[in-house]
Amino acid sequence: MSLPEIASFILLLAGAVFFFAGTLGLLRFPDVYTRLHALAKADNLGLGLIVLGLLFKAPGAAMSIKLALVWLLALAASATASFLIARRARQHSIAPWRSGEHE
Amino acid sequence: MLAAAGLALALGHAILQLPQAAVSLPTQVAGNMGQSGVEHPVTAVLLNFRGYDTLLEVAVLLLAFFGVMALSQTQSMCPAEPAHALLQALARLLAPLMVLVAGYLLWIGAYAPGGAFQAGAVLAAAGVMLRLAGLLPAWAQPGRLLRTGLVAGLLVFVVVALIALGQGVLLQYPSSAAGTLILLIETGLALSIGLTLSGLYLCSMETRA
Amino acid sequence: MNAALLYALAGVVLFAVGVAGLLALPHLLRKILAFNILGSGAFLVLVGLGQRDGVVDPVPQAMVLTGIVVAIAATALALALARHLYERTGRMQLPESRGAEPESRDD
Amino acid sequence: MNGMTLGLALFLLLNLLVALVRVSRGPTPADRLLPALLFGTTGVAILLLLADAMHIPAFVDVALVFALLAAITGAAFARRAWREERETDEPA
Amino acid sequence: MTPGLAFDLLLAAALIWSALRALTTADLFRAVVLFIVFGLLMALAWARLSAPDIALAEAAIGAGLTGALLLDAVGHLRAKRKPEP
Amino acid sequence: MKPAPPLVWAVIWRTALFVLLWWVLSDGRLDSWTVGSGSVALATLLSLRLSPPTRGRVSFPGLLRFLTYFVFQSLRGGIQVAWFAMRPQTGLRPAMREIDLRLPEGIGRVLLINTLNLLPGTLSVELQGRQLCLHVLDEHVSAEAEVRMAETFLARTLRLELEPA
Repeated sequence: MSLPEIASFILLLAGAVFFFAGTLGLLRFPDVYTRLHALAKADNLGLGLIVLGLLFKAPGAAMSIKLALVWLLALAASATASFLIARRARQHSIAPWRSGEHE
Repeated sequence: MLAAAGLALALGHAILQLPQAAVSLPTQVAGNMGQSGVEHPVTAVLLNFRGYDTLLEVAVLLLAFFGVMALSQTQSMCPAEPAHALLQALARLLAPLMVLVAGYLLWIGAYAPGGAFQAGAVLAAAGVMLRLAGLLPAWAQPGRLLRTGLVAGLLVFVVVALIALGQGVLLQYPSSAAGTLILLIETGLALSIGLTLSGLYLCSMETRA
Repeated sequence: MNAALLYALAGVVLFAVGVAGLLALPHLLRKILAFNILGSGAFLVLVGLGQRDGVVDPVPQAMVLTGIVVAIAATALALALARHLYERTGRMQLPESRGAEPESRDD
Repeated sequence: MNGMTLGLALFLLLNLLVALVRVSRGPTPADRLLPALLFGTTGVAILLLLADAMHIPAFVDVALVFALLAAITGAAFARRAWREERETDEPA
Repeated sequence: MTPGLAFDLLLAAALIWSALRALTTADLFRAVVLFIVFGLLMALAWARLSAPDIALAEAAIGAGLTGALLLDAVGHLRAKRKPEP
Repeated sequence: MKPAPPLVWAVIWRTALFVLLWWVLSDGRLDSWTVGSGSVALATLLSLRLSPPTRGRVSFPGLLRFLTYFVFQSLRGGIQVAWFAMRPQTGLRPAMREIDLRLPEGIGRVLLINTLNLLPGTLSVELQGRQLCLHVLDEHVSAEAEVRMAETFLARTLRLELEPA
């Protein structure tokens, strides 16, 4: 395996770890707001790392920018969607969980 | 429940027992690709070899749309609360991108996966997005322009078919002009599929009292 | 076991699940979901069987493509009809299944 | 190398399916929707990995479409579906 | 077992499971979410079947239209629910 | 010389952007421009219709600095959430905070909210007037400092004046 291939693989692996963390957060975190944190941050970082890892293998500049574009679109979508859902949750007066309460 | 399980078992058995097909469709398609005017086999099948399927499909779409429209008019409408500025900003950013991507899918359809259906679906999504952000009015009564757009695909298809009929068989294009004709038809199709699909949503959601 | 055949078999199961749901569930929205699942199963069978010997076949793929668009149009129309019925009668069931137990606690 | 990329895709699919537990656990409708939103990121990642492993660059376009339309489900939910004041909706 | 086959098996099982749950779960909203997930999983299945055309269509329709239509219908039912007589 | 009206500049900039995007999408194939020119024109028209041009201008050094800050911070944000998620005890101490924004109304605030959602420990929940309601993962960390920092970077990028707090 060449050096770029190794670097690419390490990045892909790191991305998968953050996806795992995101899923873990989705299952373990106590309320909808904290789960949205997990979704918006860990998963987007994971996708970013996977895109970065695939950039090493991309055949040309156009493909590389296309991959980056996919990441940017996913960022915009999840940032907006998590705001809209958090806002709606607050309008439905869902109280945020406080430390010390039962998880 | 038991009957469903029995059905699954019987069908599964039938599938596993199925003999190899006598005629190999992939070879036939590959053999005729030269005269189809496009390089992507799925597009060739959709618009050239079996064009009448696609023609009838657009007709079905229009019928469904008229059905939804007829149902939505009998009900009262009330405006929803205005969308948040953030959602509006996202829609303003994404809708032009969706149009661009739809154009891309339309073009790439001649060479690689993509085509009028996918382009139409993405266009429809742009309509849905704009409606959700409150940037697009509801479609109570489609105006003349809208109606023309809706039937554009069908119209272009029929016109091209009639011209071709003058020279031979229904929906068999002369292979020299097939590429251009298919692009023309696909543009009309994408527009009218996009309008119809977003219309299905735009009309059906305005039914709350 | 080849992947195309595996998906074709999954399609058979989905088809059967869809048929059962379409017949057995009284709630109209469920019927619509079941109808879509049935359709997806049939599409999987078509494409999966078409390429079980490993050669990608464009003909079933093109047919499924039209099928998907027709299915979403039918779904939208069915939803509009179901809503209409709901506005008129306050129920989400067909008149003939009124004797069955109502699935009114649907949330 | 292909095997490894496919293996990662498999791992991500597993992640996605485990997250579906949230659909039944809830408790609020928003919690139930979160796994569907995961397709905006995890689904896109799986498609990108598949494009690389199966050598079909068209899957990058599929991923692009996924990412482009990912916001619609969330927006439709927030604007249209979650309307009631009651937030706990366990089946009776 | 190769990772590819494992992926296919898991995906097929997930398709069937989500379809079954969408039809059997008691909560209507849950059913709709599971159906949306089913549609998106179908897009992955088409990708594995080397049918990117269908994957594109399924992704565009599944992410852009089906979800919006069904969520709208659920919201409509909830908003209009009359008290039980 | 009079400065060019914003409409002309907006048309030029947006067309250039969509041309670049089309080039990316079509992988630089020249035969794509028959459809491409039409699509770019449509996209530009729609974009002008949806978001009319304003006088604001983007500062490129500011944008570069903002992007560096953003990438670094979202890395930190992801690691922090992953750390909370993988610890045996999550140790979350969430709280709600209300902060008055200093950025003027408009695109700046929209970008700020989106940025905050990807920054470590903050999730915007509501924006009413200039008051932002923020959900933070750790109540001991000063959310205000994070917001001020992001505001400064954004203001430099968009050449906006910050209002007094």
